[in-house]
Amino acid sequence: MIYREAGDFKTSYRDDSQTFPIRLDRWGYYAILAVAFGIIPFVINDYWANAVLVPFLIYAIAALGLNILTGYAGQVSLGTGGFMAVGAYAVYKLMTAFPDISILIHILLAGGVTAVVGVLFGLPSLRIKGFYLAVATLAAQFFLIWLFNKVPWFYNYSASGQITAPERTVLGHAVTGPATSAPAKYLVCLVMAFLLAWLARNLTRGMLGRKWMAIRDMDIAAEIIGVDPLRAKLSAFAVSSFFIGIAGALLFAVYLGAAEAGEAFGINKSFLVLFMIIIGGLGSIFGSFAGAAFMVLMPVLLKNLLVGTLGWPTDLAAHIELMIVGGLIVAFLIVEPHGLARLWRLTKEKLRLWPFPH
Amino acid sequence: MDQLIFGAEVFLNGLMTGVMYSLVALGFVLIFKASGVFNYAQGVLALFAALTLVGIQQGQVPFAHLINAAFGTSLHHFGWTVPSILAIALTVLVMVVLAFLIEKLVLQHLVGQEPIILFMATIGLAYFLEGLGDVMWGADIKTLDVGLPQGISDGIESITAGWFGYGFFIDRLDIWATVIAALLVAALVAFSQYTKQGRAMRAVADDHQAALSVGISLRFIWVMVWSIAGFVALVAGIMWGTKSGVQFSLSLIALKALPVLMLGGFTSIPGAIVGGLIIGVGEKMFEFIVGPMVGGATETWFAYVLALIFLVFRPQGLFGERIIERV
Amino acid sequence: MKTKLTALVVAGIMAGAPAMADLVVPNLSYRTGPYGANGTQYADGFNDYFTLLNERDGGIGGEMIKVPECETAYNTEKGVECYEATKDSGALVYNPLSTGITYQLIPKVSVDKKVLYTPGYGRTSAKNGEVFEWIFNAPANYWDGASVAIKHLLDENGGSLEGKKIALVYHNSAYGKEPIRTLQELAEKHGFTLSEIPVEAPGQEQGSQWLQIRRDRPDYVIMYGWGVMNQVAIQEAANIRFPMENLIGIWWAGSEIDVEPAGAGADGYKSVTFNGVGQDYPLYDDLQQYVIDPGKASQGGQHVGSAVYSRGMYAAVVIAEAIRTAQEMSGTSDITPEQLREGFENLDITQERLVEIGLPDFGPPIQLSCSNHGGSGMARIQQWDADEGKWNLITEFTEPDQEVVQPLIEEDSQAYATEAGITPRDC
Amino acid sequence: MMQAHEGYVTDDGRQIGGTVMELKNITLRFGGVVAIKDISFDIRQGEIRAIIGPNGAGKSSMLNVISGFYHPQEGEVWFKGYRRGPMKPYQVARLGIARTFQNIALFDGMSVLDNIMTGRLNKMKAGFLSQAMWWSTAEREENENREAVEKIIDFLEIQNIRKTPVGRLPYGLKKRVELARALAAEPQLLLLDEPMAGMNVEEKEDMSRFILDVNDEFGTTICLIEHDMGVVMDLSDRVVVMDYGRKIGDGTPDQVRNNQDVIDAYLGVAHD
Repeated sequence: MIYREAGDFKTSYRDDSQTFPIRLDRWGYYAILAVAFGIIPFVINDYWANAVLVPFLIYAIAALGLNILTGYAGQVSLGTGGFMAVGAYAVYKLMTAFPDISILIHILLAGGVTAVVGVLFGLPSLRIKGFYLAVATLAAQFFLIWLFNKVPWFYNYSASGQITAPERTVLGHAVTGPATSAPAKYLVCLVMAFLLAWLARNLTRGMLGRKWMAIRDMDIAAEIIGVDPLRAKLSAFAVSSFFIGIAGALLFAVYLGAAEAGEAFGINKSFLVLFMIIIGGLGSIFGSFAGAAFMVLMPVLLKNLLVGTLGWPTDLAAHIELMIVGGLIVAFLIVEPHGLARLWRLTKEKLRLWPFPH
Repeated sequence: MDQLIFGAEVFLNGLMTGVMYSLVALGFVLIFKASGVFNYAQGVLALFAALTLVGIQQGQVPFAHLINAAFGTSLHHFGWTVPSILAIALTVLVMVVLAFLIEKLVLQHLVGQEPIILFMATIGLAYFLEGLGDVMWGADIKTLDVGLPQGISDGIESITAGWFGYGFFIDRLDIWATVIAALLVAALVAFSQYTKQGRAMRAVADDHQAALSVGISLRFIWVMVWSIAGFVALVAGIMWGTKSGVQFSLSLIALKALPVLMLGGFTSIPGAIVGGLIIGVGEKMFEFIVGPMVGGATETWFAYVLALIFLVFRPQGLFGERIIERV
Repeated sequence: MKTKLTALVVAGIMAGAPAMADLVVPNLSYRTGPYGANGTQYADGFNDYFTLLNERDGGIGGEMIKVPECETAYNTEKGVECYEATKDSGALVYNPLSTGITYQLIPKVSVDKKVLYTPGYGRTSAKNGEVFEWIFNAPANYWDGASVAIKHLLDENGGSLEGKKIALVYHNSAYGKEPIRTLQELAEKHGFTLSEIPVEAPGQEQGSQWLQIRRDRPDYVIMYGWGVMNQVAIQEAANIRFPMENLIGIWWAGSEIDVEPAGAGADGYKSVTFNGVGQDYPLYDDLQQYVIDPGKASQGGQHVGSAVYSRGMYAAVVIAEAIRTAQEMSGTSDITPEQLREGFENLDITQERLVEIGLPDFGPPIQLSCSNHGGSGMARIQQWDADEGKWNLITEFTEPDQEVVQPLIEEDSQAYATEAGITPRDC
Repeated sequence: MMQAHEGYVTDDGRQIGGTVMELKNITLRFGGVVAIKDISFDIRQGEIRAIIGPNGAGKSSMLNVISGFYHPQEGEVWFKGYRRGPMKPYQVARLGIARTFQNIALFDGMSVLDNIMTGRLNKMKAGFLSQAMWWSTAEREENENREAVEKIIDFLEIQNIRKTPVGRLPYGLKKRVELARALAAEPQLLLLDEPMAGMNVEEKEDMSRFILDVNDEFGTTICLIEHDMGVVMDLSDRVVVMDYGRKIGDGTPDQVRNNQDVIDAYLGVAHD
């Protein structure tokens, strides 16, 4: 009975509402942070950064954002790709127009721009609900991509319409552009992911989070007890888009380095991030990270297993990978529709009782 | 004056395209009505059906690539070709088996889950079927030919040329698609009105609990509805596949059906048809009139924006009843 | 349990990198997704030529060539992952067959010092070796292709296109937008009017576009398409009875699978190409003997001899020649990417050399230099014969109008150099 | 102008104050159907006011009018001396009117504690940034309000289910949590929509006790709907009786009990 809350008494409401009420969880969390900040930056190489950790962190931010909108506020969105594109193009325009201002500020501003666009496309949510809203958000997806493809101002009139991130530094280290080292990329994304997760946690545990969840669980009742649905929904769209915009900005500027609207931010992105939060767990911050890890790691694992280890032809492996991803999603939904986060919680509940089952 | 005549031609072509959209939307509506599942896999079903049809027609060995990789053989074709009608019949059979398996392996285990979970499951299903189709029949582009004519209709061209001095372009395939879609809808209506199974299907659509209590087997209905949706997918797959060859992008026609559903409502068959026509005409006319001013390629988003604006003013869709909120 | 799982996951992710091998030429291919049908053929041709060299000659200069394949699904992120997974295994050169992935890799290869070879695609202005040290796009690029197509039309019209109407139907992406500037310049020079008609990817539906063409009645249509867009465009063109011989595609719109679905309707369709077609080359005998018959062909050899297969093979030929040149220059068989880059810059594939390889007149002569990474830009026109089901070459290799193309390349590469902070080399 | 009413003293000796809410000539229609026809009555400070009537009498519609969810076509609603214009439901809540629902409307995905905390949303003023950073205001406010909520939790004896997700609770407890959420708002006027529907005798007794205690301890004005006559008569100070959208009686339980129209309506004489 190591993992338990018995004997771990709370003497104030402050202690009771902290993020990790159980001591062992708290230690685990500090340990992970110590590894993430203290060890990984010194051992990371290009492959680990570019194929695994950086995309994981960026998608975790996007998943956090979508989870706020869908998991907490109950508004299903399929426009994630489009909003990521807003973040990417905003940061591109900002970093080329104001090269002297820190890239970190540009990334945050890009989030802000996306938040404004998100609110704009969130307005119909006051009238449209459920699947209808989900499909309506596709309007944002397709329209935004078309816009970025069509208006040359967005890509600084380059011949092909591609945008390429120039080099920008933070404290003398390049964080965008080709010369960026793996640790620099990783650290920028890690700091962003950490801060945003902390932000998300604060917002969702306070009154704003309760308003969102009230709207999600029963919008009419929420309105009658005093939640202004307009402000609750739009604030969810704004915060969510802020996160997603930052994810898009990082994806373009730090990770990819170059991007094209339709290719990098297409409808598949929207589905990918949606998968992450469903598999990770709706309405869970841990779930956003777990889902992002799952969806980033699994294809890499499968590919290495099927092609690297078993030596199958790449196309067969790719097709079978599709089948396995699809099958796993279905299996997941059948076994645990509330995602990895619930699975994790159930495991902990069992652990709490271990070794006495009752 | 010229613009007016051109506009009329665009309008007619829009109507024809609309029929093609309706055809895909129909499959969605059928499944949603009977089981409350928003079946994202409908587009992939069309692709899968078309792949299967071509595969059977040309006597391809299913899973040849997998077998070759595993056993070092080099199988490709059986060496025979199957007549179109027989191939279509066999494909329908495959779709029924598929419907049965989907019910058995997926839906049955998700009874009572929230709609969003079911929706997600169908996305998973879409991925699976996409992979399965590729593994079974290979990923190369296949030519689908079941004898449907294609190309400009000379009759219409010469008649309209006589009227306006400009011959309209109407694709013969589109005319056929319209006729077939009309027949299909008529058949569906007849089926649901005049057969026992059809009435059972409607009963389930109206009220699951009540239908259960009078002894209708929900599972049977679901298999049946998914089979019918599979058949509709096959028809859509044949139409679209004849146009563009059978290949991956065929599954993306599902995206074209979504705004149709928003406009027409998820549960209304007339809605799917009228919605499809409105979207078809709307996007072609928009591209014709506004497209040149904004650089074209507006068709990807116009349908969605149209549906969105429409819904903001009429949230219940074209044929839905007004929603009275209660507490 | 948890640590075991972690260890398993870590091991699984690491397993990707192949063991250090002789000459590593990764094949970043795509056999799935919207462009999988095209990508498969290209990848097969690419693989098979190296297999032939290994089987017949024991590699190049005694070094075996290893071609680890990695599936990108035409997706930039997977492309980056493939690149990262293979780059530390001694990879020499990359050929991702995707303009999107190329744009990702251009800055990366300059830092990692890998050669990026993008024949007929990618960033056109990479022809300027002063700015793009590590990128090569010989024998021809998108702008060359546009210019050669216009030259062909000039020839057909007795040297003047004055007053003609030409429409460009293009894939609305970085790739499709490439020729616009060139064609605009050429329109000004030759006095034809150009209308631009975008098709949104993937291009499943082009009813509006072809209705517009039917209304506007352009004399010629030039097409920059890829994947399903090609099949649909050719079908729609046949539907409206657009004269097929007046429809000219770029090389990426010139494969069998593009025209076959339209059946007889596609007869007479033309496309630009920079490689030979068909199997009437001596090399194919060797290919049959050493690769296909022993069952070593990629994917069982179903696509041998197709236009896109031939192009994949041709890319492998150029890379192999560059490797050979590098070996000769450095005096070592186990070359580094830097040496391969030197090899590329001193590449000289003459017609005689092509005959030796067994591919007489298969491609234009390629002579590269420090400043010219794109070759002469020569290309020719092929025409589809639907009855025979094959492509026929109907012109000789033609020079593009460098007067128009070269200044554009200068301008664009200088713009890139400024944006990326590159100081051009002195050549 | 609102009529001034003198307060009165109840049988058990509580002082009832002036008018809190007054409804004047309310008529509510849905399309062609008249749900409420020309009804007027008032609710006074500190009293327990009941609205009773057979099914379909328009009780729930009446409550929805009071809580601002339905907007009557005719008539006036006066609250604390001001005429209430057409307001959104959440604006009504801000005036200090809280309610429970006939078919429990709790937030199933949230814990009992969070559900009750939502009741205090109009008491918490921390800005967005403060919440995002969990700065002193947000945290202090959270803890202060938590204390207030804990008092209600103690009061309603639901301490042991504090962290349980509401979805898992049995019906009776859900009703209690809903009452707690409404109380957390510290309302001027508390509306209870069939608080005892579907309960067994024991649960009903508990609930009656809570209602009386709430009224007694916090001095909360309560308006409740109920069709269980017995309970209502014991609980309330004054009763409005509705039938077919009309008011057929209004007064103390004793007065109502002896009203011939009410007797007819309940015994069904008039209907058959």
